[in-house]
Amino acid sequence: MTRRLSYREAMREAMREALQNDPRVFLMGEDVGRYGGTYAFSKGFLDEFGPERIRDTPLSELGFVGAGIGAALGGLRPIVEVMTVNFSLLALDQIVNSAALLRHMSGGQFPVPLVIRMCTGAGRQLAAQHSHSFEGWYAHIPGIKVLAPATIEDARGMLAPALADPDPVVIFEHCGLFNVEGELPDNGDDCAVDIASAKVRRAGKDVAIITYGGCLPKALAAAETLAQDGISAEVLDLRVLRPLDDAAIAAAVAKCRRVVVVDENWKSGGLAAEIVARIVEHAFFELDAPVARVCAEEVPIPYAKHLEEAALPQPDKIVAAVKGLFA
Amino acid sequence: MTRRLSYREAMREAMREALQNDPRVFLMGEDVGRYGGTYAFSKGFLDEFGPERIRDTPLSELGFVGAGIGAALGGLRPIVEVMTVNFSLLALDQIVNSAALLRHMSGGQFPVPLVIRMCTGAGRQLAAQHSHSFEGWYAHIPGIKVLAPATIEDARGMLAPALADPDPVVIFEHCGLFNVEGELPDNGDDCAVDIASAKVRRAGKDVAIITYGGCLPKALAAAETLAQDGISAEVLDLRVLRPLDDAAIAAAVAKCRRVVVVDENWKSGGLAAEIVARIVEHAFFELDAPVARVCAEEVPIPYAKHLEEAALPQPDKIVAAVKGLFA
Amino acid sequence: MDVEHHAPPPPSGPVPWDKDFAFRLLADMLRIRRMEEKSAELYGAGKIRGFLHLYIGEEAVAVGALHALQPQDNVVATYREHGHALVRGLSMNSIMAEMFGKREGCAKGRGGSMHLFDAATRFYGGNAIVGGGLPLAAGLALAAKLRNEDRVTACFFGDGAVAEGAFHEALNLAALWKLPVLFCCENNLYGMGTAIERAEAQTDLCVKAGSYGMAALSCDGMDIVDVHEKTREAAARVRAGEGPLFVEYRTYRFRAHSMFDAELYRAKAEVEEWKTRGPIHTFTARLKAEGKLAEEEFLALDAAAMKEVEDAVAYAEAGSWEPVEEMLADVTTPPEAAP
Amino acid sequence: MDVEHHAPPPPSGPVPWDKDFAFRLLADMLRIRRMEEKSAELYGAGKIRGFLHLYIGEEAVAVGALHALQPQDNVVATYREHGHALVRGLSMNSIMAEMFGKREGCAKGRGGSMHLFDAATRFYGGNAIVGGGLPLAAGLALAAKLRNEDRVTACFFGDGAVAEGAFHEALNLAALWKLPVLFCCENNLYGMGTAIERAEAQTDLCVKAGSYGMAALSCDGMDIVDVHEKTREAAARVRAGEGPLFVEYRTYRFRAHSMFDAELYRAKAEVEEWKTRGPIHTFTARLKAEGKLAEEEFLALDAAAMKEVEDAVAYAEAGSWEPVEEMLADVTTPPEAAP
Ligand SMILES: Cc1ncc(C[n+]2csc(CCOP(=O)(O)OP(=O)(O)O)c2C)c(N)n1
Ligand SMILES: Cc1ncc(C[n+]2csc(CCOP(=O)(O)OP(=O)(O)O)c2C)c(N)n1
Ligand SMILES: [Mg+2]
Ligand SMILES: [Mg+2]
Repeated sequence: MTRRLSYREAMREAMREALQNDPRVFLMGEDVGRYGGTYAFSKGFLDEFGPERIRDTPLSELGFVGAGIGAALGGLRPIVEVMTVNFSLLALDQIVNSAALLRHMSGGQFPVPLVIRMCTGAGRQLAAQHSHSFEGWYAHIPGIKVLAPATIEDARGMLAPALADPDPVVIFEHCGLFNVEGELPDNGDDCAVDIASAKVRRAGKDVAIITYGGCLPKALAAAETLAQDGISAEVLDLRVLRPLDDAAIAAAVAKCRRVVVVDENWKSGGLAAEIVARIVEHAFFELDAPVARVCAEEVPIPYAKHLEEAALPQPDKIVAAVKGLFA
Repeated sequence: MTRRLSYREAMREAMREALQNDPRVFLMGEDVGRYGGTYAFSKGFLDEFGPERIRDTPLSELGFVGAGIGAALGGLRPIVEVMTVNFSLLALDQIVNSAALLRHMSGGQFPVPLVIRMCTGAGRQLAAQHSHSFEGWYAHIPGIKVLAPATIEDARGMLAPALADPDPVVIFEHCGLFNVEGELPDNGDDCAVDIASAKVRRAGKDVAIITYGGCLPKALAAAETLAQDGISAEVLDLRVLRPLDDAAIAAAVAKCRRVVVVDENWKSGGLAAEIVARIVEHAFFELDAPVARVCAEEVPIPYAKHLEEAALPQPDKIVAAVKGLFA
Repeated sequence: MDVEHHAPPPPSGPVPWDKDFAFRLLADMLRIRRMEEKSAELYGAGKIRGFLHLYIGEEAVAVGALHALQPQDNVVATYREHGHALVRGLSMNSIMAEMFGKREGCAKGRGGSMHLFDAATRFYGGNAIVGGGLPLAAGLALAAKLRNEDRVTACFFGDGAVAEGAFHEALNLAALWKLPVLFCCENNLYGMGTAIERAEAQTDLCVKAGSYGMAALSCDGMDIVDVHEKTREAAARVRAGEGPLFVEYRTYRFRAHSMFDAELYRAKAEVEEWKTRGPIHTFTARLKAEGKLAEEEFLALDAAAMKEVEDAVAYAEAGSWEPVEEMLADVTTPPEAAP
Repeated sequence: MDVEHHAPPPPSGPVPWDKDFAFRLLADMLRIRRMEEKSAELYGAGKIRGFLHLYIGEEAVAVGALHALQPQDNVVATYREHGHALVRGLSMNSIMAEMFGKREGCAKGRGGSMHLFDAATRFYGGNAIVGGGLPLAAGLALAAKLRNEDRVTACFFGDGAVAEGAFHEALNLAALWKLPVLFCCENNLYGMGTAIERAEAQTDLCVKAGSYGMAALSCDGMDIVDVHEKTREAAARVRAGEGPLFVEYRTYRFRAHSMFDAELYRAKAEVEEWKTRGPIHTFTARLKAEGKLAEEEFLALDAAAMKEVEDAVAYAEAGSWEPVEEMLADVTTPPEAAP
């Protein structure tokens, strides 16, 4: 038995469930309440859970993220929604210097059980200031866990374990996925998925395309095209960006011996670089070709559609990168 | 003819020269004036140049960095000192979303000729919140140039070209270098160095150690040790972290065929990962061994001396990494 | 709705301007209104994309305030800035082309609706980070001050921005250093769907300005006369070296926050009440009552505005796309061009 | 120096406390003073490293304020927090061991001087980012409020922090949501080398609190009686549900900002003037004048403090180093321990 729902509905259901099951859970962020959530993720929640638990905040990213950290220290289980990753730069000091460091720096006394959700990515012609992808930066920070649900199942199932995690968890939701629909196994109430492992989304043997989040559909599309040309591509969805699932990466490399890493970060210093570096460290001698990257061009993402498309990873670029490995 | 001076004196001299030569230049930051500069870089400047040009700011990193951007747009050539990279997180939104994007996003109309200097790095037992190294993050941002002077010559010579650059330049000064002394060729007034290329600081042939900033002395020390064991190590100082000098990296790889990359970022997603990824992309088939990284441990840098030392790259770890490539 | 915002009484008293000036301001309000209406339509048609924030209902603010500035002044605006750009002197053609993403746009089509720029008129954008423009404005004013230039920097931002740390830091810097900034707060009572009462512990924003020792004025942002007169006074004080000044414009956004807003957060009746105070028709009515404006004159101004919009759309349609090969230009200065 | 800061007149009036209570507060001031003096010495000897910010001169604030709190309350402090930690109930042993970097320290030696923590006494640190603790405090108070706990969160910070965006955002949130936070501003007139007149356009910090609609009190931070009485009143109001309250303690730092400070930014005479108002000797003098304290009693308290310091140093010396193999523990919860 399965049921069909959108990414948005899946995340919404997950939040609703969390709010119903645990009185310590509350949702806080800009326009989560009266507005119904910037992307309508929390529409109706205010009526259902009231303004104490569905808490509209002023425009104060540093302040309310910090307040979320304090609330977590104080015994609650906040879900803090930062409208988009773009604005999270304003809160980064609190995320790094308080949320991530506190547990260790206090000798283990103060874990911070906080979930921060944010929309990420480009593709909607929102121009340079609203099209960032800083997952690679977040994945650099010891002390936090970073998730990137790319499927309906993960949008539905990652929140519960994230809330159960005693440490801060940052969840990146790519804006291009919100309306994607999919089937969910009808497991009754148990939708939780693991938040430790990467997952093969398509099996293949000639090349491994390693990606996550908003690039997953693009990688799958590229794999389809490649199949028509007789190249069997495996698509590995990282799912968890910190800590990375080294075993899954190594397995994909060992199996396919050729790898393309795809993400939407600017290429230099993006997450893809880390994947390449790890492959080199752990599986260098299993490679039949250099590892290629398909990332965003190193440019402020432009507004005009044709330029935005040109600036971002696309299936045809992935296909070309794969073919380059066989040249 | 040479003369001897410290890194601090070199940077100080460079600032003084810039202030003397160009009335558009001014220095702004926390405690640059009355206090004499947190690290005494600007001691005496207030008397010499007055409070308009040696401008003490309130504790408002986002505000005064943004004001620096505006002042640059308004026709000045600000040197904005952010006391340390740790506090720069508070200003990151302005650096990314204004300084770096403005020129492109405005269709080329608004370049931002701004220099931001900041102290970076660990090693002085300042504990987790005061020991960050985010050069890798800054090197990820299109639209800015990132410099890391590691020698007296560069501390003296990088500021002038940075100020002449029409775009934002971020200069990272590693706190461990300030008291290092060295000889400077006595070129009269012409101390400027290029801000485009990496530089070989020690020639070798068996392994290339690629590094920058505060790790350069450690890499050189490791090279000495290796020499005693019959391994000839080349040490490449990146100097410019964005844009990277691909040709110099490729040359080092081609020459030595074995590479260790050393930096003080946390390993996952640090700048070293980018170096590895580029080597794989451009010089994969010239490698005789996987590229190794020696970076900071993935831990909030602890206060206790023995732990801090254990958390950071050290010559012995570099030596071990090099030897690992020959095993 | 647990908070209500009532519109102020309609503006009254004589319009203290000659016909020519009054017509120019009325014309500018109409130009904005017609451009915005067309933009909404074009958004529906898919010609304009991304986020589109309309200024309808707030026209008196940009028009009244910007006509109080001088050509050498700087302007810093937000993502709701089409009106400001237009009144500041950008051609409607270049604005429309920008929203179409065309190379003929004022940012070559790279910026879109939220990022209009123009060096010639010292229009520094177009900033999509709420509060992001305030520190920039302080810096522009610092440059003007250190260079001894006669130049006021006007910085527009919304009530929502007041909660941001950037507001606090920028106002303090500007006041501390006595910088020639005019902080123009467009208080339309909502930041997206959040009423000011749910965002600000202190809703009297002039009190906040006072906490930086900064002089503050409040005006009826639905009344172009009040807006212009107070801004003129404020700009003169800033120009005279009094330091920064904070002006609150109490206004209202008639349309949704952006094109994605279901407007669940405010009562229809509230919107309707404010609409009866629309800045264009109340000003028109006053001019007519004073015998300064005839209906046919109004219609002519409106027709001219509509014609300008039509031309701008045609211009934008006829525009070209920046070639993909040029996309990377201007990320930084090319090395050969650097000194 | 282009600004001067004169010390207030010496405190006067009767000490409204019984001998026992007065002695406890005096003893705590002495404990801090002796611990700090020793710390400076140990810094010179290389036993304590990193940054060390002494509290000498400001003891009346932490002692007077913290004695107005209850055990269930939360405390958030800065990098100048040895005194707060000690008065809150951390053992001097664990503080000294922490500064030595020993595993027996209150943060296992990982935090050092700037990062003292103690879950048992709800001492949330120790924050080396200026202003960083304020949002945390708002959140702790939010948790207390939502959980219906009788718990005040006291948040200490300096005058320098007031310019930070974090201050603005946190004060607004706390006032908007009526959170039980006591904002304790230790106004020692300098943020590092920057006098408050060069950092704040409005130097009356209580006016700033008012801009969030927040009640504010100012007190003489050199007078432990004033500190304690006002803080007690303030804490009671917060506890009663009045919402947050801002308390300004006007105080002075007798020593350098940290161990690296040449103190070029203030006149020696200014420091000397304030030293005549030292919180320990003025309080001692008052108690003596009232006949509540004999010299030998004072000496006994002081000797006890010195003995405690001596013991703490011995304890720290005898402490152990956290094994390098354990360094990575507690970065995150180990997977097996996670639910
Ligand atoms: C730092 C930041 N946070 C959040 C947003 C999303 N956002 C865009 S506009 C807006 C509301 C701003 O309200 P206000 O300042 O009152 O201006 P108005 O839209 O009413 O003109 C929000 C929340 C943003 N662009 N930047
Ligand atoms: C965000 C940030 N910026 C700068 C610093 C460096 N710094 C440490 S303490 C200090 C002065 C703070 O002054 P104040 O808040 O008045 O506290 P005080 O030291 O006087 O107790 C500065 C500038 C810092 N730690 N954090
Ligand atoms: Mg608004
Ligand atoms: Mg202070």
